[in-house]
Amino acid sequence: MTKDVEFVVKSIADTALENEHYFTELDAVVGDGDFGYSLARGFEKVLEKWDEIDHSTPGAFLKEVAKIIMSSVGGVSGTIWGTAFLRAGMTLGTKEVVEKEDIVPVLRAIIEGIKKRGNCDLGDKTYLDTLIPTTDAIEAAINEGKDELEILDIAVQVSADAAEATRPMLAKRGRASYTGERSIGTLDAGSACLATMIKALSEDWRA
Amino acid sequence: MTKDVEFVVKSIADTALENEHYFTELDAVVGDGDFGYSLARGFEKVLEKWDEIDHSTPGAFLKEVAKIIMSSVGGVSGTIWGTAFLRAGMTLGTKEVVEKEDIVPVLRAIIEGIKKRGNCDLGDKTYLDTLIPTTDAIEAAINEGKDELEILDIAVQVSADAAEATRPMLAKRGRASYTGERSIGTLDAGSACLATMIKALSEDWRA
Amino acid sequence: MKRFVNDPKDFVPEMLKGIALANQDTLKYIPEYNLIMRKDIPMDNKVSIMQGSGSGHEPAHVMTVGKGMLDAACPGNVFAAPPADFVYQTTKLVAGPMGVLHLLNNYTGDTMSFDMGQELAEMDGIEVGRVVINDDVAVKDSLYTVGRRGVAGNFFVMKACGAASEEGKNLQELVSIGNQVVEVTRTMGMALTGCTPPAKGTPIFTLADDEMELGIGIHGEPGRKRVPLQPANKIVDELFEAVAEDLPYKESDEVALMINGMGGTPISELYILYGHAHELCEKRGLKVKRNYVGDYCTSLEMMGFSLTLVKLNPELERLLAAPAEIAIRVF
Amino acid sequence: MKRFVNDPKDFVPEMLKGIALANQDTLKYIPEYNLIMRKDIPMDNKVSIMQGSGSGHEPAHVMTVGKGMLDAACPGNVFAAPPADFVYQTTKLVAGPMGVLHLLNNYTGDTMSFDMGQELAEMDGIEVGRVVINDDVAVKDSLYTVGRRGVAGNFFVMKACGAASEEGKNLQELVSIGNQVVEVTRTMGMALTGCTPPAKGTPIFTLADDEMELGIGIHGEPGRKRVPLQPANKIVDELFEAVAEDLPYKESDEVALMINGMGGTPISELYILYGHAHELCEKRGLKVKRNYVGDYCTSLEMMGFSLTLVKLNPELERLLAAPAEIAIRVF
Ligand SMILES: Nc1ncnc2c1ncn2[C@@H]1O[C@H](COP(=O)(O)OP(=O)(O)O)[C@@H](O)[C@H]1O
Ligand SMILES: Nc1ncnc2c1ncn2[C@@H]1O[C@H](COP(=O)(O)OP(=O)(O)O)[C@@H](O)[C@H]1O
Ligand SMILES: [Mg+2]
Ligand SMILES: [Mg+2]
Ligand SMILES: [Mg+2]
Ligand SMILES: [Mg+2]
Repeated sequence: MTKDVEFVVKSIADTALENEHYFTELDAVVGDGDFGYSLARGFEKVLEKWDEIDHSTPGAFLKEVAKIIMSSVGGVSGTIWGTAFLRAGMTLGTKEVVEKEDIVPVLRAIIEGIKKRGNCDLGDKTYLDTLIPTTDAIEAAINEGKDELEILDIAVQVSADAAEATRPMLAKRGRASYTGERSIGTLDAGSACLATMIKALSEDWRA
Repeated sequence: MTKDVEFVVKSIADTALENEHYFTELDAVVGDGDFGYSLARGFEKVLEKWDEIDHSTPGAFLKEVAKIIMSSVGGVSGTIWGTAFLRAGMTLGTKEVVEKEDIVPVLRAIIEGIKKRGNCDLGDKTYLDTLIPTTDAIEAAINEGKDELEILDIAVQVSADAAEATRPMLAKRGRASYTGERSIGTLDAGSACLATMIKALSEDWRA
Repeated sequence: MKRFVNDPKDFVPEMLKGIALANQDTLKYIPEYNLIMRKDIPMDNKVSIMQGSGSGHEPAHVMTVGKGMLDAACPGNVFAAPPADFVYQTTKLVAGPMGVLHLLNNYTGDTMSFDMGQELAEMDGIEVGRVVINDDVAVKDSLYTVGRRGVAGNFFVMKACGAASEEGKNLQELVSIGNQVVEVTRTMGMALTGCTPPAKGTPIFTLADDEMELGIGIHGEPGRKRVPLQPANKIVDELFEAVAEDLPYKESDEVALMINGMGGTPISELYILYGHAHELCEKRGLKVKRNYVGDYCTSLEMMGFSLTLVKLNPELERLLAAPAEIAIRVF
Repeated sequence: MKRFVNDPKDFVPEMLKGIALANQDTLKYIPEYNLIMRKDIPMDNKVSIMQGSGSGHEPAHVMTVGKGMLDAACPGNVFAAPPADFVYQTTKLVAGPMGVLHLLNNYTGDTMSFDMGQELAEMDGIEVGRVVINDDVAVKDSLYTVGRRGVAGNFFVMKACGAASEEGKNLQELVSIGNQVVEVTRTMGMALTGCTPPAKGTPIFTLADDEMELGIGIHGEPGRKRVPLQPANKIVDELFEAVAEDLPYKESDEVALMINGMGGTPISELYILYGHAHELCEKRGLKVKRNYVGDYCTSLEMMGFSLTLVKLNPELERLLAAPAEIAIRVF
């Protein structure tokens, strides 16, 4: 890999801060409008503490990011993102360098963590509806021997389509689920957020 | 007189009911917006109890109207209108019929009553700023031997001008006085109400 | 108008009915006179205390009737003083041998109704005392105006007189206590939005999105100054300065501090305002011995607040701390 | 956004500071964890009770900390559950030998934070019990959804458990009392207007001038039905029917009836709504033994209300009537 885990986390954090307002608006349609604010405050903390974090290995780094998020972001987002970083860190263990082969296992571990913590699955109109198809596509691209930029392009495309595909879904988890039929027709905030982050990551990568 | 005291009270009551909204808007500019509502509820009560009222003499009739107003309308308007009808009734005493010569003494008695009860005088931006010039003009017209329609025309004109002339005044009494300089530029609600009632009376008279 | 009303004409009576239904053991509602009174009044050994004013300021005064505060409240319609006759009738109904104390806020309408009501009651041989509340520093007091308005500071007068009357103080003593409280109480209010009397159906005044109004009264009367919207602390700074300088409240004075919501301000924000006001007191060397945060004297659904300071002495502090049993409670 | 705020990021901390300054003798504020707790906690002979949830529902829960109700509240940001770490840290700080009771409203975010917070606390050897509140009949309860929300009914759980814990009841007993209250408590809410989280700066949803929303939650989540605006009594009819039919509450049941304001509704109107709700209870043969009218669990400055019924038994009635000393008070 030409870019490391820190680069990815930094890109995600920047995107969360830049899109605070957009993410909050997404959440307000059928949720309670705290989504963008929560993520922004959490990743703000991560950037604030960046230099204090243990950077010895990618795994240790991710676990500390997880802790910061869990102790500064509340509710669904705090726990889900905390779980995601924790699972990623645990999967990498004490590895010194992250390689292409690590990507899919890390993503699968994140998916399993979210399923367990969120008691949710594909079709519930959550992060998973974007994360699972995107992971599948990345896995296929890697198997086909695509290079890093090609993989990124595919991830951008698939995640954008997947997020868009949450529109007709009925929300079965989170605050949006209370609105019943009215959740139909709006993007899932979590999914749209993921797609935005992947797109930004792909741009940062090339910059 | 071709019309009696009951006719005048009925006309005033009708006007109060028809202009509830207008009077309230007048009061809202620098006051608290209860003026039209208060008057309307009071005169509504008068009309409701019309048949029960003692109609034996104009004086007795007016005193009962005063009582109804005072027991159903609160605040400045209730007390001022109650005082006005009471003073009018007391001035007429036990007279069986009201004549042209009675008009000015009745109006002067009302003015004195308001001055006393309201601790106010000409220039304070109250009813008096319309009532006093109008009374003066009526007195002059009667002395000049004008007939009743001519007198009415004069009263309509003078009261309209007098009400309009309250605009540049600084309110020194009532809720409007709290707004200080800002009361300048708006009509006094009480004065504009009087002008409206006199105009309507003149129309009813001819109808 | 988006509000919880049926026929606007029934606004006050329906509210009073609700209060009575919620307090059946202790309160009585007499529809003819818009009257809410304690069931156990009049008493032989207690001056009865009543307050009348326009409605729309709830909990003042119809929800502060109860042992230890008011014995009766006779409200008028929204923002309209009660008819003189209601004042008279209420006075008669609550009068016991020790007489009746009239508490009123200094407005022309209220004064006129209470003047007449008192005259009529006195003709019946009822002894009536009066305390006029005028704590609003936003209004210049002068011989040429009707003087300062009574606003949220009325709470302290009700509370102190209510407690003292439970102790058996006589009418003259209560008048004197009430006047003492008025003398050491100062308030100023402001608004972010206007308010809509139900019968009017439209706002009494409107403020642009970036405007606020300082020196507002409790009847939706516009204040004296319309200025650009400011952060919470800046607004508190301005009100505090005006209030604290007026008496003035001086270093090492012991005070009660009230942040009173105007009806549409969430309590979260009232505590934000309180926090800063408390710190300003400390900075000025005032010791906050009692504090009050919530809706005490409102303007319907207006978003706004007022800040009140009361200079305490041990006796007043004791009266303010005494128990009271009124409709407004949490559990 | 016309509101009393400084930097929106400081909304919650500044509110908490205000609460602490107003209650210096009894409460402690720990900024690191957004924590408000009783100064005299933990105690050896008392289970500690804590509640955590998003902010914006004040007085719930940061203003209901005090002897007889909560021992601590750890709120998150506005409408966001507290971070799991705050739940953990708060649990540690209040834990005494008799353990800690977690009260939480049934929302995914709260559940997740409390799950993790509890796990961490239990790893430290702290005994933790839990009562989940889910009184909102507007949400269909089913295996395929996250279930009903916790709304204003949480007040009754806090009050009953708080009173019982002062009597020395143990953790298991408190969990059982809490669950019993949940079982007999039902609520439904509605709104005339949306609300504006300070950090968002714009309303979370908007309603046209002639619209209202039924089945609203306390986080500004839109409800289930948007319908034309109705007179007050008609709205009460609809909420009452939904609530009363749900348990159902049956003839000669003794009940507590709560009309809870959403933050921007004047108390005058809450009493208008109460009056009609009380009459509907009587019509259905329900005996109203306790009543509650005011802001208990709000959505910032939203204009709206909820109606709650609680079926009483003598023991529950006793616990609800017990004294409590919390920030929210009138004098
Ligand atoms: N149970 C769940 N498991 C996983 N993700 C969820 C769950 N519920 C909601 N989400 C995701 O979280 C997003 C909203 O996050 P957030 O606004 O922080 O939640 P809340 O306001 O309900 O606490 C949704 O768009 C959805 O993608
Ligand atoms: N002291 C007073 N004496 C006589 N008239 C007065 C006095 N104060 C106010 N007014 C008149 O009353 C009108 C307002 O009446 P109203 O709205 O009932 O009063 P408020 O709301 O102040 O009780 C004013 O426009 C003015 O003409
Ligand atoms: Mg959300
Ligand atoms: Mg007026
Ligand atoms: Mg008025
Ligand atoms: Mg949330």
